[in-house]
Formats: sequence, structure tokens, C-alpha cells
Amino acid sequence: MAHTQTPTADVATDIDDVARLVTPEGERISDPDLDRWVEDADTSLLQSLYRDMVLVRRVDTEGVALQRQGQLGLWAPCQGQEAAQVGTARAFRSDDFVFPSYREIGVNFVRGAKPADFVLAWRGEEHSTYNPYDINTATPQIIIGAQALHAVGYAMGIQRDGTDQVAAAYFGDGASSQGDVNEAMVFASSFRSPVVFVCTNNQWAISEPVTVQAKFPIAGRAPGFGIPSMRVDGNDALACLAAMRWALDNARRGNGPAFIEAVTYRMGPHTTSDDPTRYRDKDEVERWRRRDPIARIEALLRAEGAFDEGFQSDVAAAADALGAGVRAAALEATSRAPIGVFDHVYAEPHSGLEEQRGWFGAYLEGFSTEEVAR
Amino acid sequence: MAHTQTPTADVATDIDDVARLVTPEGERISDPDLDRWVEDADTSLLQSLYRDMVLVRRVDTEGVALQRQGQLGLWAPCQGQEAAQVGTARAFRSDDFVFPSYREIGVNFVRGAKPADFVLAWRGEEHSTYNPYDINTATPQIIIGAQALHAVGYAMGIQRDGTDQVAAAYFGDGASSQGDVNEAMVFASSFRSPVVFVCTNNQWAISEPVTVQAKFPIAGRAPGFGIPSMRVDGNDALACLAAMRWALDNARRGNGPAFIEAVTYRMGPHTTSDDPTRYRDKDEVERWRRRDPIARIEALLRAEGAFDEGFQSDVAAAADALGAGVRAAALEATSRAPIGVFDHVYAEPHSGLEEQRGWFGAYLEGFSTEEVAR
Amino acid sequence: MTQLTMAKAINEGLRRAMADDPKVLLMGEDIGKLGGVFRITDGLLDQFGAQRVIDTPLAEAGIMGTAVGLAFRGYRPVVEIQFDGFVYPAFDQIVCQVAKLHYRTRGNVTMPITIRIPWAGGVGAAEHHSESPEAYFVHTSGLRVVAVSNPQDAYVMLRQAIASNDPVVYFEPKRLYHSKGEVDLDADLADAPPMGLARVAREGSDVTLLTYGAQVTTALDAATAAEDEGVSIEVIDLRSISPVDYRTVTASVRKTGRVVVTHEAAREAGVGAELIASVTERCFNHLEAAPVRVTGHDIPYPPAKLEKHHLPDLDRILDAVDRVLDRPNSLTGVEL
Amino acid sequence: MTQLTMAKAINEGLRRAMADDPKVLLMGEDIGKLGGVFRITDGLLDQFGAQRVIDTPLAEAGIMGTAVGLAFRGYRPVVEIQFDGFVYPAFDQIVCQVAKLHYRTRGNVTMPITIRIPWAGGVGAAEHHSESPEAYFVHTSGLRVVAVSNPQDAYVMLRQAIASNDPVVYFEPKRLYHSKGEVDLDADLADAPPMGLARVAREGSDVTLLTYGAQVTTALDAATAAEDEGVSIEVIDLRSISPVDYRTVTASVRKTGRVVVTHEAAREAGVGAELIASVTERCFNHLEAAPVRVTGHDIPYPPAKLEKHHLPDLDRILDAVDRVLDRPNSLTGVEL
Ligand SMILES: Cc1ncc(C[n+]2csc(CCOP(=O)(O)OP(=O)(O)O)c2C)c(N)n1
Ligand SMILES: Cc1ncc(C[n+]2csc(CCOP(=O)(O)OP(=O)(O)O)c2C)c(N)n1
Ligand SMILES: [Mg+2]
Ligand SMILES: [Mg+2]
Repeated sequence: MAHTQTPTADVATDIDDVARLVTPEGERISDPDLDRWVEDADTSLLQSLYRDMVLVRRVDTEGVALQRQGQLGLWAPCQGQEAAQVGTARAFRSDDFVFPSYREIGVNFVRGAKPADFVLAWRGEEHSTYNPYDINTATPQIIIGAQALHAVGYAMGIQRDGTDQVAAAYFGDGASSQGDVNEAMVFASSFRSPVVFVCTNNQWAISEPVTVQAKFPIAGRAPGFGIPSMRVDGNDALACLAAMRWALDNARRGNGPAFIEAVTYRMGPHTTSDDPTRYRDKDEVERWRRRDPIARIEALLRAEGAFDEGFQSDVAAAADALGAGVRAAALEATSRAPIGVFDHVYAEPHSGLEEQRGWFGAYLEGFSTEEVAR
Repeated sequence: MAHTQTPTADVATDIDDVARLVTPEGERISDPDLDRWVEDADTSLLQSLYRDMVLVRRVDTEGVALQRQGQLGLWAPCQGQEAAQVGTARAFRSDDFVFPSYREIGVNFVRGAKPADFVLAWRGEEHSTYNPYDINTATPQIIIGAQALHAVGYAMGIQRDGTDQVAAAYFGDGASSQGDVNEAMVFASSFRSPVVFVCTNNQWAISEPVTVQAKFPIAGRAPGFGIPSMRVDGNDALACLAAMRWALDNARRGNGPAFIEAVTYRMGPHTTSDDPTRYRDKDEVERWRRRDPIARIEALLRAEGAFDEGFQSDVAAAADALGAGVRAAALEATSRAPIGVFDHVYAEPHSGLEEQRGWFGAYLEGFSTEEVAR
Repeated sequence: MTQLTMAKAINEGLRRAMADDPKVLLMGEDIGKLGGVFRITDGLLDQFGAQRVIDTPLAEAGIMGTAVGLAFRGYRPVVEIQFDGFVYPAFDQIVCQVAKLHYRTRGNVTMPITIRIPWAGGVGAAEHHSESPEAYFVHTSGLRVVAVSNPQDAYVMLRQAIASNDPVVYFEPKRLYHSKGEVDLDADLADAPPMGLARVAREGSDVTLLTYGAQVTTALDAATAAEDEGVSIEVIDLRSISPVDYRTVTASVRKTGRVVVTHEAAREAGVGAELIASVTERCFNHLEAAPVRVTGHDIPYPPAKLEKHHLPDLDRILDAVDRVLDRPNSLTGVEL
Repeated sequence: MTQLTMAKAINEGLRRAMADDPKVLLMGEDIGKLGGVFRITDGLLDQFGAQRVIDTPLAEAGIMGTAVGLAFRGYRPVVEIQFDGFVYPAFDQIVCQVAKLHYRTRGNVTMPITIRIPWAGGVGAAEHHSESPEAYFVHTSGLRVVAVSNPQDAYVMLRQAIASNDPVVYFEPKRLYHSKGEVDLDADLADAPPMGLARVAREGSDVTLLTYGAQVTTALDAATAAEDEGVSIEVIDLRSISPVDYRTVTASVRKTGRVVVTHEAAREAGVGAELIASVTERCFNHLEAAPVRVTGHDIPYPPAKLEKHHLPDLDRILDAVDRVLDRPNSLTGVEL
């Protein structure tokens, strides 16, 4: 290497400096790095990407609505990020293991999450619902960046087991500042572990624009750690699929970690508690609306004559069914019994906690007796 | 930037892939990046670098000896790293502020540390001796990497004060793995703060070779964060001086942080408690002995006819005086009175601690009375 | 006197401290344009500019470590941790640096850092957003720890914390952010009760109820309810939980002879343990009954729908009051 | 039975656990060729290879976070933290992940991680190398915390910790590493006393002295000295400090009526506070005197030459024994 290194150009905010296969207008273009990974991309693949994204958006819309109606405590919308989530996640094998953050609705959908899995945690019934081993996907992580290390550790386990599975971590542009994410790159590089880091650069970490975290492209960091990276159009589902296939293949073949920065946009508020009008321009949001990931594939499908009414109504029906399922899961939820707060703290008997459980049980009992007595 | 980035070549262990001004044989050579920073490098500058390094080595030798004699609890030798320490530190202005690690004996010497400052902490008399503001140098840091953030914060303070000072942090190759060091790069880049990171890559973190931390050059990481970096021969005092002048100038002119990787070698054990024969080859140590930073400048001075007896005996006398001073400081040390453990916990009166101090005072008193009584 | 919410009182405290001393800086995530996720720093970016209200990268160790550097340079950083559960990445910098640097440097370097932590539960939040980590800091020598319970204290004690040359962890109960109270915005710090002083929030003669933060409200409710049953509870709002004002506490316990402590945090090695151990040590001969704790269970904070079964409420406090009074209670007949 | 140092006993415990279960892995800094800075992992790299004895990059959060991932994958990582004072960068992963994942996943994911921490003072070390952080972990719901005091316990309890499906923080007193004792290397875990059980290290009738780790030795010395003065001290080695075996503890206190607790860690909200609060709650009517703590002061760990004035020694313990016996002591006449 040259002894003196100067940073690459300051293009952190150049959202068009990305690898891409479908233009915002829906035109299919070629990319030298990506083409070979989507040679199988026929109409039916594009239709299924479209379908998944529409369904994910429906889950998201339903989540926002349920929150507004007081059925959920909070919701972290993923609108705008469907391509980054669905596109990358569709590249996994089912036996790969994924460590998502709280916003990866689309990833979890592709992994096989059930309707209840999207809402019960936000409703406050459980911290998580699905068994991670059922869908090979960890509980969504709230502590920013922590899961990047978990994915590396899981990948170290894969290495020891000698299989060709891959672990992956999803995190945001904000998370890229956390020590954990950087240490994850150090460990992954040191052990050459089969892990893929997907950084969803949606331009915002709550109210902070990505330029607070990075004046230079986040994808430019990984190579310094010895990790090849790709900066991809996160609103182009096909490009995301291709990039992830590249990264997974690289890992599966024993070449170690890879890093993908998916450049996209958080169309909604950070969560339903957030008020983005305090910190960002409507214009910016409108500019990104014209890059909508679903509209983009729709345009391509239309151009290819593969967006007929039959397809549309199939997708709409599936979306309606899924939306109804999510709604029902929220409305039909029941809470654990009070004493249930003590469940699953430890895997093995614990004298201290059993005693406390007993005390609280006695309290609850006495309380109900008292209630009755009054 | 290119959308796909692959890492630079794997030269983590190529110790000759560095910027250099004096060869291991003592030949003065040219480097396009460094030359302009040492145009003033005449014989007297070289002599003074030599002198400082010899004095630092004497402190180090004395420290090891004192530890062997039971006068110090521990010592972390810097032998082999004198050029990296003295060369870089000589570039500072006295009003710059330095955050060293425990091994920066040479840096602290250049900053103006007194003999006692090298030994009293290792003797266990105090956690630190000098007032940081007297020599604009923080207490040596033991928590690996923590000081990198302190330097950035200090630099943020400089920015707010509008002066052209610079802050600097020294840390090792091992430290480069810590979250704190990476977060420091994120903050420094985000705020474009006047801070210089000096990573002393001495090839080892206790028993772990640098390849556990990094398969690729550590200097290659900074540019990904938007920080220009330089990989320099850490056994070449002149090159270290030049590189540091470049970095300081860059920061002083408002261009923000810079990163220097000084490629050098820890000739001794990690500390006097360590036994490096358990984990590294004698051959490696011997190879590095032929790159000794002091011998190198000596060879250059000899070639220039500037290494006469007068100079040699001046340096030897100064070294002897310093060594004697260090020894005396250790031998003459006295410990604080027992009750002194309570000093300086808080800056302001603290009811809880004052009470405890009182209790312990009463205890000590009763104890001495009792002793007398017996 | 002005009627303010606690959130606004803290906002005014920050404003005043910044106006009084140009070395005071705010640092944190989303504290600039957004004004923080709780709007505590609302308007301060506009008033004091981006050099003094610093939106930082998303890294708590980074925030705390750079605050240390700024303190080295003579600044007085006020750090906002966005939620209680996100302070842990900064724990190393707090424990090893913030708390120890004054000692390490033999008093040459001060660490006048205020760490503001929106704190504790009862607001129906997601995991990691309802933590009560105060005992970790109370156990850390070199820190001071305060917890406020009303707008006036919030305003004055924040200014005192910022003015202190020691590092102060300042806990703000989230569930009281919108509660209102009278605040004297012109309060002179010199006249105000020192930050370390406890306050008798309600006088009583039968039982001493020790608490802090949002639990003060619950404790006062319990005291009111107990009055109906003829039990007189003295409620002490500790305000400072490290150090604790044992003069006020022991005076009360010597009077009542019976002690209940309540906090949301887990019981094991919590602040309540310290209070009971200290009170027992200091007032053993005055105690008529074993002091009792009413705390969160020793479990991770449960999902929001279950938090009411975790947080000590009025009924659980009254049950404990019955216990120290040796009246029938949930543990009657239970062997401990 | 074999005579082993505690260091060697731990080494053998690791060896045995690794031999018994291929899912057991070691992770840490310098644990490979060097065998750890205390040589605890000596020979294990040679025996089990680099896939199972992993020298990690220098980053404690990284070590703990990757251990979590390995646990997700079904492994049982045994993590070595090089010194007590370096556990804090891993605190976030421990508190928010290791301790909570079983609860978060409703029992679907277990975290059988053992965190080994060379621990506490008395060895003349530099700053950050003599810390007693155990209370932080005791206060953290979801963890188990043990502290060993002799080679036999070190060997057996380490194997129990590794075999446990819960995360266990395992404290190894550095100053006992070279102390020797009999170890039954063939001990069957099924026959061994459970990890959670306390041990009466010495029987006595006048005062109960509660402690753990290296302080057990000091406590036993104090008991011997007291015997000369006609005072009979019962020393209880807690072994597990979370949960605490209160059956054993209360049985002793009900017998003696007098309690002294000693540990090296700071006093405020330390394990001693919990012990006294719990003992008072459980045995109030049996107590003849206020329980007393003998602990490190509430100061950062002092420089090595001063540590003897910080660590509770035999004399300070005996002074406290005098106090609970209402005999003249250093605090006679002092108002608390
Ligand atoms: C350790 C930690 N610090 C702070 C937070 C609060 N927080 C939640 S989301 C968020 C912003 C995350 O931004 P980014 O990583 O870009 O992900 P995005 O929300 O955009 O998907 C913050 C600061 C947290 N959850 N964890
Ligand atoms: C947070 C932390 N973890 C572990 C240690 C123990 N430790 C002290 S020095 C050292 C190796 C440091 O290596 P490097 O950064 O290369 O510096 P060098 O010693 O080579 O100068 C380690 C692991 C520590 N001091 N702090
Ligand atoms: Mg984002
Ligand atoms: Mg090194």
C-alpha cells in the first residue's frame, strides 16, 4: 500500500454513487459487479420481490394504524426500506442465521415471521415472540449495534462446525458509530468469519442526518478492516438481492466477511413517537418518494408487460389477508398472568428468585382475597 | 468512489512498507511525503534526537533495574520504541496536549516529566505524580484505548476556544481493536477536530502478534473514517518527527484529524512480569535489534562526522545524571499516611466520605494507642 | 414562582446554567434540532448554537469519553443519555475515567460532568427503556448521584449538579416529566438547600418511608391512604442517593422506629439494601421491627403490559407498612 | 486428592470441562500461547487447539458480544477477562444481552456463558488491577455470581458454572492463586455441593462472620485470633453471592445473634449491604446488635503502597467483632 493514505472523496451524501440494476424510473440497467448475481432474474423473480415488498408495506401500514388506535405502544416504520430489507433477505438460505434490528420488518417477513411476531412486542405483551431457532433469526435488537458482534460470534460457531452457513447482522447508519460495530469488523476480519454486515443507511438516526456519523461513505470503512464492501442502491430490490448474493457467496466460499451499505431512506418518522418535521425538509422526503422501491419494480414489471390485473389482485388479496392477520394478532392478544413476570429469568432453579416468586404469589393471593372480602 | 471496495493488499506484517528518511543502516534517504517537513534537519537536530533517545533508554534501563531490585512493583519497558516516541513528541508545541499510554516514557520525557514522574506510579506510591497542566500531558492511561476519546474531546475544546493547539493520543496496535479508538475516529472525523492519533504498532499486544488485531495495515483504517493517515518507520526518529509535523500542521490549519501508524518493535517483555520466550522467537527479536533506532541515528551521525567524543561523553553524562535522578526518586520515595487514602476522591465536601474518613481516623488512632499499650 | 412541568423545569435549568457559565456544554444524541426525544433541550440549540449544544454520533462511550476530554480542557459537559438502558456502553468511561480522574491526578484535574439520565419505568416503553441503573453508580466511588422528584428540585438540583466540580449522575424520572409544580426560576443557588440534603416530604410518626424519584409520588399516595387507616407515615425524599443525608434519615427513624424503603430498581444489592444496612447500623436500638424493602423484582424489566406487576405500587407499599407495624400482611406466617 | 494451587485447580477445571463437552470454548486476551497472564489456561491451547482456545482481539465488548453469538449457536463460551478492572467495556453486552436474552426469548435461547474474572486486591498491582466489581453483577438480574476461596471449590464450582445453562460470573481471587489445597480431581459433579450452597468454614457461637473469596482466609485468621480472646466466631464462606444461600446464613445468625460482614469492595450499595438488609429482615428478632460491615472504603482503589489501609484486615475485622459484642472498639462513643 501507499504509505500515505488520504480518504476517498466526500460523497457520504451522494445518494446516486451506488451500484444499481434498476433505475428510479424502473429501467433495467447493467452493473459489472452485480450482473452475474442475478442472471436468473426473470419476471417471476421480479414479481415475487414486488409481492414481498407490498406485503411488508402492508404490515408496516397496519402497524402504524394499530399504534394510532392505541393497540400498540410504539411502532418503528420501515416504509421506504422495503427493497433494502426484502432484497437482501431473499438471498439467504433458510439455515443462515440473521441478527436484525428493531426496524427489519421486511427481513423478518422473508425469514418467516408470523403476523403476531410483528406486533406483540410493540404491544408490550412480550419482549419477543418467535423462537429464534424456528426462523433462524434472532430477536430484533434494540441496543444499537450490539447484534453485529452476535452475528460474528455465531459465524465463529459456524466455522467450528464446518458448515457453509452464513450469519448476518443488520444495523443502521447511526449504528456504524458504535464501538460494537467496529469491534465486530475487527473480529470478523481477524477470524475471517462467514458473516455479512448490512448497514441500512436510511440517511437518518432519529433526528441526526448521516453526516453526523460519517462525512465519507460508510461502505468505505470496511476495506480498512480488510473487509470487502459494496455500496448499493437500497431502493433497488434487485441490486440488493445481487449484492447480498455476492456477499453470501463470498462468505460461503470461506473468504470471510463482507459489508453492504444499502443507501435508502426512512420515509416515515423514526417511530410513531417521533416528529420528523422538527428536523427535516419535506422536499427531501418528496425527492425520495420519487425513488420509491415498490413503484420502481412496478414500473419495470409494467414495461415488461408483467403487471396485469390478475397479478395485482393476487398481491392485493395476499396483502389484505396479511394485514388482517396482523390486526387480529394485536386485537386478540392477551397478557401473561401477573406472576408470569418471573418466568424465564433463569434456565435453572434459582433459590433467590423462587423465594421472591413465592412472596409475590402470596401477595397476589392475599390481595385477591382482600378484594373479595371488601 | 467505486461502489465496490476491496481491501488494500495484506501487508500488515510487511515492516518495510513504511515511509522512511533514514535506513536501518543509517543512510539518509528521501521520501516525497516527508522531506518537506524536515528541511531544518541539520546535525544539531539529529544530535538532539539521538540524545533524547539515549536518555529515554537510560530511564527505561533504570526502571527495569529498579523493578528487579524490588524498588518498583512493575515496569513497562519502551526499549526499541524510542524513535517512535521521541521523534513524534518532539514535533509538539508545549501548548499542545498529549494523552499517552503507560508505555510512553519517551513522550513524557520530551514533554518535561521529572525523574520521579517515571517511577512513583510503578512503585505504587501514587496513581500519578505530575500535574497534567504543568506539562500539558495527561496521566498515562492504563485502560486500553480510552485516552483516544479524551484527546478528541480535548480537541473539541480547542475548537471552541478558537486556538491553534492540537491534542494527540498515543496507543498501541492492540488498542486499535477497542471500540473507544474507533469511536474516537468517528467523533474526530465528524467534528473535524484538531487531533492526531499515534498508533505505535510494536508488533505485539502482550503475547498476541499484531495479526490477531489486524490482517491489514492499521494505518489503512483511518481513511475509511475520512482521516488521512501515514505508515511510518517507527524506528526512524527523523521520519517520525516529519510525519508528526505533517499531522500537527494538518490539524493546526483546521483540516482536522490525522493518523500515524509507527511501525516499530517492543524489544523487551510486555512488562517486567511478562515472559516473552513463551510466545515469540528470539530470531524475530534479533532481526529487530539490527534496526535499533538509536544505532541508526548514531550511524548517520558518524557518517556525517558528528559523533565525536565530546558529544558522546556529554550525552553519557546527561544519561548518567538522569539515571541517578530516577534511581534517587525511587529510593527516596515515601508513602502517604494511611488516612491519605481518602484524599482527592471528591473536589468538594462529601458528607459520606468525611464520615468514613472520621471512622477510619478513629480506628487508626485507637490502633496506635493499643499498640503503645501492649 | 411559575407553574412548570418537570421537563420544562429541567429545560430551564439547562438554559440558566448555560447562560451563567460559557463553559457549560450539552452533548448527546438528538439534543439539537429535535430538542431530545423528551424535548428537554428544546430551544437550546437556537439560543446557544451548535458549539454548545452538540448532536453527537451515536456512541455513548464516545460521548462520555469526549466529555472527559472536554473536562480536561476546562469545560463542564452536561451529557444526555437518551434512555436509562443506553448508559451501559459508557460504563467503562464513567467508572474508570469520570469517577477516578480526580483521585488519579491527586486533585489536579476535575471532572465537572453532569450525566443526565431519563430514568425508570411506568411509561409503557419497549425493552431497555425503563431501567433503574442507579445502584451501579451509587456503588461507584467518585461519583455523586441524585434523583429528582418534582420540578423545583429538578431545576435547582440540575444547576447545582452542573455547578459542582464533581461528576454527578442526575436521574430524571420519565413518568414525572409531564407533572407540574411551582418553580422559582430566580432561585439563588446560595440560598437553596444543598444538593446532598434529604427532604421530609410528609411528616408522620409511625413509619418512615424512604424513597426517591418518581416513587416519592407513590409514597405520598400511600401515606395519604394509610392516614385513612390511622397510620401516620413520614415520607422522606432522599434527593441525593449518594451520599445519603443520614442526619435527616436517622432523625426520622429514631422517631418512628419503623422503616420501609421503596424503589423501582431490583432489590438485590440495590439502594434499598444500602439504606437498610445503614439505618440498621445507625438506629438499631430504635428499631421496633425489621426494615422492609418494596422494590422491583430481581428480574429483567418485564414487557410493558406487565410492568404494573413489577413496579412497587401503593398497595405493595401499604402491605410493607403493615409488615413493619406487625399487622396482618402478605408475608404473615411466611418464614424468611 | 491432589495438592494443587488455586491457579492449577482452575486450569484443571477448564481442562476437564473441555474434555467433557466439545461445545466448551475458551476466549480471551493472551490465553493461548501465553496461557493467560496468570497462566490459568496453560497447556490448554496445546491440548485443545486454536479452535477451542481463542486468543481474541483486544476488545472486551467484542469478546463478550461474540460469546453471545457463540451461545446462540449452541456453544458454551468461557470468557477470561484479563483483570477485574477491564470488565467494564463488556458491561453493556453483559447487562443488556448475556443477562437478559433468556428472559427476552422466553427461554428459547440459553446463555451458558461463564465469565472468569481474576479479581480483587492485595497483590501490589497498578491501577485498575485490583477492582472488586462483584456488586454490579449481583445487582444485575439474570446473572449468577460466585466467588471461590479455595482450590477444591475453584475446581468444582468452575465446572458447575460451565455446566450451568445460566450465565455465571466466576470471581477468582488473585491473591489466592498460589495458595494450595487438596483437590479431588475425580469429583463427580452430581455428588458435589451445589454451586449455590454456602459453607460453614469454621463453626462458632458468638458472632457470625459472612464473607467470600480471598476474605475467607482473612476471616478465618480473625476467628483464630478471636479465639485467643475467648470469642467464638462462625465463619461462613458464601461461595455463591447471587443467589445467597440464606438458609445457611440465617441458621448461623439465629444461633449467634451477631453479624459481621466483610468484603474488599466499596461499602456503599455493596454485597455487604444486601447481606445485612436481608439478614436483618430475616432474623431481626434474633439480632443482639446491629450488623456491621468491614469493607473497602468508598474510594477508588488506592495506589499499591496504600492498599493495606484500604483492604479490611484481621484487625479491622476484630474491631468490628468487638463492636457487635458491645465491647470497646474504635467507634465507641462515636455517633453514627
Ligand atoms: C445503545 C443505544 N443508544 C441509543 C439508542 C436510542 N436509539 C434508538 S434508535 C436510534 C437511532 C438509530 O439510527 P440508525 O442506526 O441509523 O437506525 P435507524 O433507526 O435509522 O433504522 C437511537 C439513537 C439505542 N436504542 N441504543
Ligand atoms: C481495557 C483493557 N483491557 C485489557 C488490558 C490489559 N492489557 C494491558 S496492556 C495490553 C496489551 C496492549 O497492547 P498494545 O495496545 O499493542 O500496547 P503495547 O502494550 O504493545 O504498548 C493488555 C491486553 C487493559 N489494560 N485494558
Ligand atoms: Mg438510520
Ligand atoms: Mg503493541
